[in-house]
Order: sequence, then structure tokens, then C-alpha cells
Amino acid sequence: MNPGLQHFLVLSAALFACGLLCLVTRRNAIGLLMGIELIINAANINFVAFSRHLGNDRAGQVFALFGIALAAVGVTVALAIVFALYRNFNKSIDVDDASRLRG
Amino acid sequence: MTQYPLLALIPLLPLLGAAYNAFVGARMQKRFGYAAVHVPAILMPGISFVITVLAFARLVSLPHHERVLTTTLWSWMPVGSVDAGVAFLMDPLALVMCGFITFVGTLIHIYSVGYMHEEPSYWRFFSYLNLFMFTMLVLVLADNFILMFVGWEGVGLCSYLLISFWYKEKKNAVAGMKAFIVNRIGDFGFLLGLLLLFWSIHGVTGGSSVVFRNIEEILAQPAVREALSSQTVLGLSLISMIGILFFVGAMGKSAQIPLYVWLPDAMAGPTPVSALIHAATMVTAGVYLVARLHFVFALSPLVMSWVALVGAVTAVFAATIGFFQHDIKKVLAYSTVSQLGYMFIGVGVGAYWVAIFHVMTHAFFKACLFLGSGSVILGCHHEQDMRRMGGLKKFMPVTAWTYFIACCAIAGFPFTSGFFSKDEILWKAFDSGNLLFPGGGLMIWALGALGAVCTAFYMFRSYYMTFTGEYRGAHGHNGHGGHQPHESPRNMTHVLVVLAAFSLVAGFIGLPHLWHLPSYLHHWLDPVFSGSAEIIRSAGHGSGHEWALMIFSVALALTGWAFARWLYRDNRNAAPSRLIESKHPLVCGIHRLVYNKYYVDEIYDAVFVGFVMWFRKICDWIDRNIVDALVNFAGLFGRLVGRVHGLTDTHVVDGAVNGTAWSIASMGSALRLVQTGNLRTYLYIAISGAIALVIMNFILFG
Amino acid sequence: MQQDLTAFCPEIVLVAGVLAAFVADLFLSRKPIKRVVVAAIAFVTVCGAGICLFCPASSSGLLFGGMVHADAFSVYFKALFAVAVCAAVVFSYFSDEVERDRDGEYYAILLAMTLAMFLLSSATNALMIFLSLEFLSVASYVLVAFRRRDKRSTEAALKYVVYGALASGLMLFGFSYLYGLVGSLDIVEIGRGLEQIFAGGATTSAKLIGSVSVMMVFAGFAYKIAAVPFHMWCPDVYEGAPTPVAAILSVGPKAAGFAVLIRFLISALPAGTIPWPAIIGIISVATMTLGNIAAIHQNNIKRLLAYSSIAHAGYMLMAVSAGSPDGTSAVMFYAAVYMLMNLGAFVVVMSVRASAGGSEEISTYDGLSKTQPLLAVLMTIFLFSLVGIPPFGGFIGKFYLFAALIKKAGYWYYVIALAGVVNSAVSLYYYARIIKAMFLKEPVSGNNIMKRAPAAFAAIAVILAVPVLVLGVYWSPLYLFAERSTDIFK
Amino acid sequence: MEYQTTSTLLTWMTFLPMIGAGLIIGLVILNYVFSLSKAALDNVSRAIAFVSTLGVLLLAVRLWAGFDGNSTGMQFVHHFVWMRQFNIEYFMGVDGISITMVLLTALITFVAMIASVPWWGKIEGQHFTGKKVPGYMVMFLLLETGMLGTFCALDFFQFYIFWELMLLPMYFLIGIWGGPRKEYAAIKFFLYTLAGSVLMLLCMIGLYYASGPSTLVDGTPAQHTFNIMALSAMGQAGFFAGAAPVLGFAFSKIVFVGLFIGFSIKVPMFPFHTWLPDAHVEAPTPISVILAGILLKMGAYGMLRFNFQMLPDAANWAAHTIAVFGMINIVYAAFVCLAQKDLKKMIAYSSVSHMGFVLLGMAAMTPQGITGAVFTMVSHGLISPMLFLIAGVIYDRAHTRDIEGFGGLAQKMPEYSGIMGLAFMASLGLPGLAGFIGEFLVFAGAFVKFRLFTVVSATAVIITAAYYLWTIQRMFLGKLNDKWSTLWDLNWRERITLYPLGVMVIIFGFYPLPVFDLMNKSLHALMDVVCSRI
Repeated sequence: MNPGLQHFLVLSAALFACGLLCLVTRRNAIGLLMGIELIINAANINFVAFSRHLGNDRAGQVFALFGIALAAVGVTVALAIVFALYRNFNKSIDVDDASRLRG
Repeated sequence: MTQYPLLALIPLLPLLGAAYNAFVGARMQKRFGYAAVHVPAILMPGISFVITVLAFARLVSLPHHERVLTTTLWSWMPVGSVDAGVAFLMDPLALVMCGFITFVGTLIHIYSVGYMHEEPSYWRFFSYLNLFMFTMLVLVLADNFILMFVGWEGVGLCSYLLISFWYKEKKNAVAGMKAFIVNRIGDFGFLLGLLLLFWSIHGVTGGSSVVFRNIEEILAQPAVREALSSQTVLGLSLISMIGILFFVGAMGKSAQIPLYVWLPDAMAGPTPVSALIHAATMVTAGVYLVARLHFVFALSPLVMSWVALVGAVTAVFAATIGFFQHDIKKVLAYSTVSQLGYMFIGVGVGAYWVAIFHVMTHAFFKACLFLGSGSVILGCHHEQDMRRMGGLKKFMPVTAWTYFIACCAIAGFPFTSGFFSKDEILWKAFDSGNLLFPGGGLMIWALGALGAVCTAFYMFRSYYMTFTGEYRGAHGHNGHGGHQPHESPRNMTHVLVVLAAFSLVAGFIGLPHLWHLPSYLHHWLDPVFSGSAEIIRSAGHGSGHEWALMIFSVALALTGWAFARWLYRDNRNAAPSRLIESKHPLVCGIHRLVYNKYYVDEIYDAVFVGFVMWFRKICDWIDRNIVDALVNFAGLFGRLVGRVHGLTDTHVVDGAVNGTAWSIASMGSALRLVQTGNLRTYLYIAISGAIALVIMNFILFG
Repeated sequence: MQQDLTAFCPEIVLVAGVLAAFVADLFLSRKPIKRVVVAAIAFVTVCGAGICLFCPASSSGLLFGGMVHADAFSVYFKALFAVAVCAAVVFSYFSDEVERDRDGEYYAILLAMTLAMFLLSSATNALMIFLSLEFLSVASYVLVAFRRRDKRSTEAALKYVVYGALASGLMLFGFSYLYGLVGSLDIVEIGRGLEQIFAGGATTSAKLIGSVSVMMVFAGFAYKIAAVPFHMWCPDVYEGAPTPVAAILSVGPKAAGFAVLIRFLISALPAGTIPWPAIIGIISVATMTLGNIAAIHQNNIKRLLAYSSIAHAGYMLMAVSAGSPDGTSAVMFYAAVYMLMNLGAFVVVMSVRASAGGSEEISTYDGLSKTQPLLAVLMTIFLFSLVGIPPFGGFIGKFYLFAALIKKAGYWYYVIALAGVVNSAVSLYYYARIIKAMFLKEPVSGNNIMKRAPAAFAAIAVILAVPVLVLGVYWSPLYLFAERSTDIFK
Repeated sequence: MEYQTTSTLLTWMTFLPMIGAGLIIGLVILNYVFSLSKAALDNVSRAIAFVSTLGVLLLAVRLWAGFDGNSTGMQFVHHFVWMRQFNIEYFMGVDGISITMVLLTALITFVAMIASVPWWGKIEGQHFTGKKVPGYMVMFLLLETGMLGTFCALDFFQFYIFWELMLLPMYFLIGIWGGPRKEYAAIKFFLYTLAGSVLMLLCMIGLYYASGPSTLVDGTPAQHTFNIMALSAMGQAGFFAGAAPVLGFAFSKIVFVGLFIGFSIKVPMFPFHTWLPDAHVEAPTPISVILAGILLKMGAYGMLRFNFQMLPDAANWAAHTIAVFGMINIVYAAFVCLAQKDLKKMIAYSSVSHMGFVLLGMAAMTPQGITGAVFTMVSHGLISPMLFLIAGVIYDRAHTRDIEGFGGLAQKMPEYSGIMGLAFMASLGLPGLAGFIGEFLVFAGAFVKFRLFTVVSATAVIITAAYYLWTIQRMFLGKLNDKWSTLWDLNWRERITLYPLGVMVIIFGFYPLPVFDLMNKSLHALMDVVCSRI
């Protein structure tokens, strides 16, 4: 049987959960970015599923497209910053090292 | 109520004198010598005395029942029904008081010219003396309670200033402070009595006043009297509570039993001060108050008997202490306390005019005694201990004779003023009918009689110890070299002679009715006390009793004199010294007890002063540690400020520290721990925060 | 369509400015006058955008098919952003923290951020909101990370990026569900749809999803205004970022966040749906209290100002929770006054930092009244205004916040007002610590060899201090402007 | 009720010091251009401050001459609309209640001004009168503006602005020119008063929104108002009784308590009084003079003007508790005075005790009680400055305030001991001096309503006498402590400040009529308002 709306929602919820989990557990900066990507793509899936469910309402798909674009933008900037992190924190992109600002 | 503007001058002149000496005195003394100081100082009370005589003449010319002169300067406290004004009133009672105050005051001013002649701050002494005259005259001439209260505490202030006149010694300052504070306790009672009287009248009649005459008229109405005696406060009827409170004020000022402790210490002041303030004038203010408020006291038999009883007990108690005192001024001080007890007996049994009579006569002979002791002290170069005097009759004949006459007067030898006034008081006590319990009069009379014996004994003891026998002075032996005691200068001895004369003559204006001779003073004071005359009932003893009592009191005086003469004349008799060294427990115990004034001072210090000092420490600790800490936002501020400011101030920080269990500051530092700087903890908190938001949304808003 | 463009002219000017800045940076690279030219361009464009705002066409209505609503509400906020960025351009120019060689890009990105703020404050479509929010965040990530060789700047940027990404991811996810429920992206339709769901007997699961998704969307906004559960990034970023960036961050994006939050709450969540005033009230109390209490123990001045900005976000949220037109105008008025005070304070921080060799400890302020009296007086004006003491503007702002609350006269509103009052009293303490250091302490011997900071900082601070003082006494024009622009409720 | 502008005297009086302050600031800025010598700058700023305070004093005399004692309405009104949106008006006026306070402020500030000038005798080391004089004078003048504004303001918003305007200069005056623990004292003072006034802000807004319709001065109608006169009329007409309950309690009670706490911190009342001793001990002498002379009266004035005039029903409800706190103030502070070692701290606690009389008198709400309370404010306003000047004199010479450290000063400084004796006697309420009249009237007034409290408070009369006399005895009488053999007597500057106050204390002791004439009518009108509520 072809997948209905619920299946997509379950998939996106799962993706969302993985993203959150990945964000919280990963020590590696790149790993965090992956988590972020997962969350945004989960939302995109949602949008596409709903636009299909609402009778091919194009707004959802447009939103998904923008979502992808903005995800890309976000990741590029994040990678630039991770690169700066790499250079400044003697070759380590471990997030826990970068915790000197506290209190 | 005839207007008599000169009245205002009587108190204002001494004030002028005081101001002159206070501001200009020091320079005048330096430039023009002592005369520039004491001449105006003496002149002012002198003129007041002259004006009093003029007022007397004016009063006599008025018909018997309208003998009141008044003058109002300005309205002082026109608030609500308190209509107190700066107004003076001269009625026969005030005239008598004003008369002997100005007369004795002027004499003592003259006397102190001699006594204080080498004192550097001479001007300060006379300015205080004049200030005292001003406050005493304001007290006596005031026509309302509040102006009287100004005089009342004003004399307290002047006695404080004069007692600690030689402030270089710490004990004088302490004595002055003690006098002021004990007086202040009395004034506390006076104030409460005044307020209770004012508002209870206001409660009953809707309108009230602080002027004596208005209150007397209001209290004359039977409805008001019945209402005041029916309503009760703290179990006592209203009128008796008012009476007791006023009597507390009188006790404070006139040194009766509980509040007499300041008078013996007040002897630390110069002798003219003791004579003027602590013998003749100020201490009689209490008696004057009770006499002035006769219409209040007469209404309540309970208060009458209470006053009489306190008077009697004080008379005997103070007299016994007088037995073993060595300091001549202390003996006289205790005799003053005991004589005041007699005056209060007189007022307590309703014989107001007799009490005032005794006040007047006492003013004369007690002033004479004190001034006599002053000239003795001056003669023996500031030696006050009788054991180191003796045989001064040879060196100071005039002082000796005047001292002897005054002793006879105070002991009550026949035909002396003391005899007439004290005997009349004892008779009125014996004959009084309206004390609470029927036998009351007799008991009061008995105490009075016992007191009379003791008075005679210790007075003549002091006479014989100082004036007879040989001179035991430390400087040089009898008859050659060293500092011989010398007679005081003329201006002092003349005053002594005048006073001695008056203490003999003064008795004749108040002759007892028994001798069917006109008693001018009784007739003169009658209109003042007519208000409560019908309430005072006598027990109706016949004149036979009066004769018997008169003879008995003369006998008492003679026995007292004989005993003293036997024990102390030319101190040949060894009995007194044996008594002191005796090892017998009972005798030795009693002697030490009486000699140390029944340890009353020590008890007061331990109980009252001790409590106050302890309680102040508690309050201070509470203030610093509990109130300060609790209020500082639950320790936020204190602990925070303490730590951040690096203060080591133990009080503040300790207090704040123990109040910090849940202080905001400690929460603040907890928050800093949460901000670990670790990115993942941030994300974790963000996500849990979102989840918490969602859950809260459901729980609270379903 | 043509009519839309004329209304869109402020944004167009900004786009032109961004492009001009980038082009100028490329062509004039490595020439000394480049800095001046680019800065001038930036300044001119922002002023141009500000002026265009007030031409008649600008507040005409829904543009680009409902994506953007150029109404008086957004015009007010755009004017605010214009002023803020003008000041930012000037003090960035004089600040030594912005690397001289690369500051061409700095101004370009700054203009981009302004554009993002303009869009965010007028976005009425979910897509537009997400797009402008993401655009704003990205621009501010780059600015925070601008000092490439500085460890703290990088660390701050990292935290900002990851935290921001998570928050916007949450918001996106929330929007997706809202879209699914309501079928439209326009917040007004969303509002109508939600109203039907919550009013009509729709299934409880729909209500559940509705409220969860709204909460997620709210998470996005809360991150932007640094409200309590999502404030963790704020102290670290403000401390790490270069001071001019921290200054503009504490004012620009925060005000934009409030604009979009208010717009979303008012239009997307009408009365029947979610009781958002209560939720916002609870969050405001939590934000205020945390901001104030955490600020007490700070020794770094920028970190202290960060917590103070969180506390002020809490005060503004307090008025938002009132939900009445008064509340909104109070927030807008307070946003303007807060912008002035906070920028002023940051300018003084920059000046002291410049003259004290980069130290940001409060102890460097010891005895400032002796070494630089003018700065000390200006800082006192700003700090006492931040506390809300009458003769200054801050008090009037706070007065309106409390007035809005008490006018609602609900039991909980009094509790929130009481919390606000206690917090502003507590806030005195940490502000006064700085004043105490400046006036009551003697300058540490080391400090008084301070080299003179650029006079421009003092000039800017004076320019900002004057309105703070004037607003304390005569504030009706600004209040009228704020009141007129709450028309979205009519 | 319409109050059209009748005279701008009060505005001139209030803002003259601010103009002076502006001049000094202008002078300081000019100093950057062509720098004068420090001494010249100091002296010019002292001159400006002196002229401004003198100007205010002359205007105050003009006010006293023009004030008509037997009208209960507002006089010297200056009234115009300030902020139309929130119906905020600039409304200045003075009536029986505030006239005495305005005159007292003008006088005491002038005396404090003279005390701030360095005395021409020997100055050793960094005396506070030599340190940063322009800043001191600016703060001093701003403080005076704040105080005068607070007493004359009749618009609640304007009152609140002046009330807080007074805080800033005070913080700096204590903080910069104070004694060793000045920071602690300054921040404590600021925080306590701010906490109180922040509560007042809420009550103010609550009252505003609960107030009914009224018209502004230029006739435009307004649904709510800050105008105190209008609010009082509404309060007396029982308008606030109908307002919605707040936090579960009746509106007027909550507003009463809020305002009362704000004012009682200033009075200071028992639990909130701990800031006063610290502030006094650390503040320089002239600032202590102003703090004790005027700032404490603001709290009491505020209670009269707001708590009693606007919310009479709540006033009756709370009268009993206020009396209890008044009693505690009197007795507790008297005992704490006994335990103090520092002269200035002792005087501070005695101020707390005296302000307890004001509370007791106000709570009694009888004609004698309220007149006594306001007269105590006036007499304490004269006596406590004298006491602090005296403490200042000895501190300037010996640089220590420890009472035990002295002894036998009367020999070295007779004139000083004389004036000190007068001040101490007046303070312990000796009849014939100003202190007694207020005390007696308060006792008379309070006796009929709270008999027990009055009796307990009356015992404090004894304790007050005890600690004053004990201080005199330890400091002035007894053997001269040789350490102080080099002290010199009063110099002319100290005489100028002390003798006028001493003369006034004596005059008002014997002839208080002028003060009663000024305030009796209005106070009794206020009293009738509150009493008619029982």
C-alpha cells in the first residue's frame, strides 16, 4: 500500500528526534551540523507531505525549497566558523574545548 | 480676677539676671570684679520680693473671697481644648510660697557672695541661681498645669546644673545626673496624672481645660465628682488614680520614700545650693502641688491616706538614717526628707494650711541650719565630717548660736516656729477623720511623734558633735598654729542671724486655735482651700486632747535633746564609740544597716539601673544582627555587600551571614554554575526548556 | 505590482547599499580611503532607508501577495533599526576591534542585517518570517565571528550558530505542523484556522498538535529576544563578540524579535486559541528574575550588560503579556528608550576598553570620575536610566510598562507587576556597583596612564545621552508616534 | 475643583537651586576651555551655591509673609498641563501641612550650606569641604531642588519624580564625601529608599487607574487623574471603596499599605530604620544635617498628604498598627541609644525615637495629636541639625566620635558645652524649649485613643533623659582627658550655624504661636476628614 500522510509524519518525527539526539550527544562540531541538517530536512519532509495532503497546495513545496536553500546558507556559515574554530583551538574541533566563556 | 501686670515681673526679673550673668557675666567679672556679678544677681530676686510685698498689699485690699491677681502674657498652646497660656496667678497660697521663696532666695544670694568668694566661675553660679529663682517662681505662679510643668522641670534642670556645679569631680556630675533622672521619673507620673485628669474631665463634660481655676469649678459640680469616682481604671477609681499619679510627681520632686535617693547625693553641690534648692524651695514643690490640687486629692480618701502614710513612713525612715551619719550635710539632707514627710502628713490629713505653714517655717530653720553648716564647712576649710570638727563654739560663736536656735526650732521647742507648725500637724493627724481606716489618724500621729523624737536627737547630736568638746581638726592642735577654724565673714553671719530670728518669730503667725488667738495664716489661706473644706471632717476630739498632745510633743523634743546631750556633749561619753566597735552581731548588724542607708542605693542600682543597662544591650544586639539582616532583602544585601565590599565588620556580616540560607544572592551564585560555557549543556537546556514550555501549556491551560 | 515596489523602497535602498558596499570593498581594497568610503556608503544608505520610511507610500498595506505588511507598526520598528544602525556604523568605524583591512565586508554585512531586520519586522507570512529570521541570524553569526584570530570571538560564534540553528530548526518544524493543520502560511489565516480548531469541536489531537507547534514557533522567537529557556547563548556571545557587534545585537535583533513576536501573537493567536498572555507572563517573570540575579555577581562589564539585556527583555515581555494596545505601545516606547540607553552604555564600554587596553573588568572603571569625568557622568546617566530612576527616560519607559499591566487589573498581572518592581529595585545594585567603582573608588595606580580614547566615542555617547535626558522630562512626541503605530489591533 | 495659577513663587523657589547647579556645571565645562585655579573654581562654586540657597531662603520668607494661615485651600498655586496623554499636570501649591516643611527646608539647607564651607581656622588633611567642591555643590543644589519639589508637588507623578530626584544627589553626597564605610552606607540608603519608592510607583499607577473622571486645568475632561487634590476629593467621597480588590484584599487597604511602606522607610519606622545610623555615621556633617533635618520629614509628610488625606477609611483601619509601630520606634530606639558608643550613631537613633512621636501623634488623629506630630517634625527639624552640627564640630577637631574617648570638655570648650547643653536639653524635651511642645501635644493627643501606648511611650521620656545626660557626663563633665587639651572653642563659622538654630529652638519653646497659626487650620480640616469616617 502506498505511503499515506501519517507515514511521512512519522518519518519526519523520527528524523527530528535523531537530529535533536545528535545535537545533544555529538562532541564533534561537524556532527552538530549534521544534526542541524537532519532537523531542517525533517521539517522539509513535513512541508512536502502536507502540501501533497492539502491537494497539491504549492505553498508547502515553495517553503521546502526555501528550507533547503536556507539550510545550505546556514551550513556554509557554520562550516566557516568551524574552520575558524579549527584554526584557533590548535587543530581541534571538539565543542567541549570551546567553553572558556562561562559564569 | 483683678489684672495685675506687675506679676509677670516677679519671675522675669531673675530670668533677666540669669541672662545677664550668662552672657556678660564672665567678662564683667574679669573687668569689674565680683561685684559686677553678684550685685545684679542679688538685686533681681530682691526686686521680686518687693513686688511680692506690693502684691500682698494689693491682695489684702481685695475682699476676702476675691483675692486673686492674674496677668496673661500670650496664649501658648491654643490647640483643641488645651487652652494653656503663659499666664501668672497670685492667690494667697501663691503669695505665701512666693514670699518665702524670694525672701529666703535673696538672703541665700547674699550668703553665697561670701561662700563662693574664691570660685573662678562665680558668674556661672549666680546665673544658675537666678535661673533657678525664675523657674521656681514660674512653678509657683503658673495658672495652668503646662506652665507649672515648665517650672517643674525647669527647677529639675537648675538643680542638675547646680549639683554638678563643680563638674571636675566625676561624682558631682553623677549626682547631678541622678537627681535629674529621678526627678524625670516623678515628672513622668505628673504628666500621666495631668493627661488622665484632662481627658477624664473631657470624657465626662465634653469640654476640658488645663487652668486650675476652671478645673476646680468643673470638679465642684457633684455630677462630675460622682462620675469620676465611679469610673475605674486598673481597679482604682478615676479620681484616686489621678491623685496617685500626681503624688508620684510630688514624690519625685519632694524626695519621698521610693524616689528620695537623689536628695542625699544632691549634697555634692555647693552649700547655698543645698540650702536654697534642696531644703527651702524646690523640694517643697511637691507639697505645693498637692496643696494647689487640694480639690482633687480631697475627693478620694484612699489617696489622702496614701499620702499621709507615705509622709509618715518617710518621716520615720529618714530620721532613723540620720542617727549615724557623719557628714553634717547628709544629716541635714535626711532631716529635710523627714520634715517633708511631716508636710505630706499635714497635706494628707487635709490640713493644707498647716502643711504650708510648716513649709514656710521649715524654709527658715532648715535654710539657717544649712547655711550654718556652710559656714562651719567654710570655717574648717571644706571639712564636712563631724568627727573631725568639735568645739567650734569658741571659734564661731554666731554660727553656733544660730545653729542652736535653728535646732531648737526644728526639734519643736516651745514657742519656736517649728513647735507651732509641727505640733499643729501632729494634732491635725491625730484628729483627722477622713482617712480610710478609723484608727489611721492615731497611727500616723504615732509615727509622727516617733519621728519628732528622732529629729530632736540627731539634730542636737549634730550640734554637740560640731560645736562642743575640743576641735578634732586635722590641721594643727588646739590653741596654736595651723589652720584655726575661723568665723565666717559678716555677710554670711548676718544672714544666719536673720534666718535664726525668723525661725523663732515665724511661728506666731499661725498660733493654734487652742489658745484662742488669731491664726493669721489660717485666715489668710482659708479662701484658697475653701473648695475642699466641707469634705475634710475632723474626728471631733476635744481641746483636752490637744493640750495633752502639745505637752507630750514638747516632752518628746526635750527627751530627744537630753539623749543627744548625754551621748554627745563635749563627746566625753564613750557610749557612741563603743556602739560602733561592738562585736555583738545584732547591734553591729543594725548599725551597719542604718549607716549604709539600708542599702537602698545599692538595691536601686542593681534592680533598675541594672535592668536598663541589660535591656539596652539586648536591643542593640537585636538591632544590629536581626533587624538589619532580616530586612536587607533576606540577606541579599548584607551578605552580598559584606562579601563584595570586603568588609570585615563582624556585626554586619555575621548578622547577614546567618540570614542567607535562601537569600537571593546565594541563588545568584547558583545560576552562575549553570552557565558552564559548554555548548552541549546549552542545547540540552534549550530543548528541555521547550519541552517544559509545552508541558506547562497543557497543565495550566488544558 | 508597481505600487508594491514604491512601498518597498526603504528595503530597495538597503539592497543597493549592500551591493555598493561590496563593490566598493572589492575595487578599493588595500587603499586607506576604502574604510571611509565604505563607511560613508553604509551611513548614507541607512539614512536613505530611514528617510524613505516616512514617504507616504511606505505604509500602504500588504505587499508581494501578503508576504510583507508595510504598516505603521513596522515603520516604527524600521525607524528604530535605522537609528540603531546609524549609530552602529559610526562607533564601528572608530572601534579598533573591527579589523581595519576587512571592515568593508563588515559594513556590507551590517547593512544586510539591517535589511533582514526591516523584513522581519514587517513579515506577515510564515515563510517570510522564517526566511528573514534565518537571514538575520546568519548575518549576525558572521559579525560575531568577525575577529578571525580571536579565540573568544570564534567560540562565541560557534555557540551562536549551533544554538541559532537549533532554535530556527525548531521554529521551522513548528511552522510545518501549523501549515499542515491550517493549510496556509499567512499568519492571519493561521489565526483563523487555529480559532476554528480550538473553537469548533476538532479532535483533541489537533488541539495538541496546534499548541505544540505554536510552542515550537515561540521557541524561535524566544531565542531571538533571549527569553529564559533560550537565553543561554546571550552572555557568552555578548562577551565573545566584538563590542560594536554586541552593541547592535543587544538592540537590533532583539527589537526585531519583539516586533515579529507581537505580530505573530496578535494575529496568529486570537483570543480563543492558546492563552498566550499567561505563558508570556510566566516567561517574563522568569526572564527578569534570572537576568537580574545572574547579573549581580558579574565582573565582566559586557557579560553584565548581557544579563541586563536579558532582564530588559523580561520587562518588555511583561508588557507584551498584557496583550492590550497599551501594552504594545508601551513595549515599542520602551524598545526605543532601551535602544538609546543600551547603545550609550556600550559606547562608553568601548571607549573605556579602548583606553584601558582592552580590559573589560569592572575594576578598570575604578576612579573613572577622576581620569575621564565626562565618560563617568554619561555612564551614570545611562546606568541610572537603565535602572529606571525618574529624571531619566528609562523611568518613563518602565512607567508605561507597569501602567499597561495595572490597567489590565487581573490578579496575576499585579503579581507580575510586583515581580517587575522588585526586580528593578534589585537591578539598582549591580548598576550601582559600576557607579560606585567610577565615583567612590580611587583610580588604581595602573589605570591613570590611560591613553586617550577616540573622542568620537564621547561624542556619540553625548548624542545618545541627550534624548535619554530629554525623554525623562518631555516624551509625548515619541509616545504619540508609538501609540499611533499600534494600528494592527484596530 | 479648579486651582488656577496664582503665583509662580514656588516654581522659582524649587528651580532656583537647579539654575545654580547649572551655572556651576557651566563653570566646570568652561574650566576645560580656560582653566581657572582649583581654589578659584571652588570659591566661585561655593559663592553660587551660597547665593542660590540664600535666594531660596529669601523667597521662603516672602512665602511665609504671604501665606494666609486660616484658609485650608492651596495657596501660591502654579498649575499647567505637562503631559496630556496621561493627564499629568505640573501642579505646585502649598497649604498648612506643607508650608512649615518648605520653610524648614529653605532654612536648614541654608544652614547646611554654611556648614559646607571650610572654616577659616586650621584645616588639616583632606577635609570633606576641600574635596571636589564643584561636584559637591551641584549635588547639594540638586538635592535642595528635589526636596522643595517634593513638598510643593500636588500632582502624584510630579511628586514621585521629585521624590526620586532627591535620591541621586544623596547617594553621591554620602558616597563620595562620606566617612570610611561610605560606599556601604550610600548603597544601603539608596536601595532601602528605592525599594520603598518602587512600591509607591505601583500604588500610584493603581490609584490613577482607579480614579474617576475629572477635568485638567485647561478644562479638557480626563477619565483618570494624578491630581492629588482630585484624588483626595474622590478618596474622601469613598470613591476607592468601590474599586476592584487587588491580590484578594480591598483596593484602598492594599494601596494604603503600599504607600505606607514606601513612606515608613523614609520616616524611618521600626523594621526599616537600620539604614539611618549607617547613613548618618558616614555622611559628612552638612549632609547629616539635611538628612536628619528634612529627609526624615518627607516620609511623615507623605503619609499625611497621601495616606491620610486620600484614603481616610484605610487610615482608620491602620491607625492602631501605626500607633504600635510609633511606640516601638520611641521606646526601642531610646534603649538602643543608650548602648551606642558613637556620638553620631546615638543622635541618629534619637532621631528615630523622635520620629516615633510623629507616628504616634498622626495615628491618634486628635487635634492635639496631629498638631503635635507636625510640630514635632518642625522642632526635630531644628534640633537634630543642631545636634549633628555639634557632632561635626567635635569630629572636625578630634577626628573621633567615640563618646568614651572624651572627658571634661567643658573646661576646654565652655561655649561649645553651653550650646551643646541647650541642644541636648531641647532634644530630651525639657519644657520651655521647642522639643517639649510637640511631645506634650502628641502625648495629650494620643492618650485619649491609645492609653496604653502613650503610657509606654512616656517611659521613653526617662530613657531619653538618661542617655543624653550620660553622654553629657561622659563627654563634657568629669576630669579633662589630657589627649584633648589642645581643642579650641567654636569659631565664627560654627557660631553662625549654631546660634540661629539655638535662638529659634528657645523662641519656639516659649512662643510657638506663629507655627501653630500656619498649620492649625489645615491640619484640623484633615483631622475632621479622617475622624468623620469612624
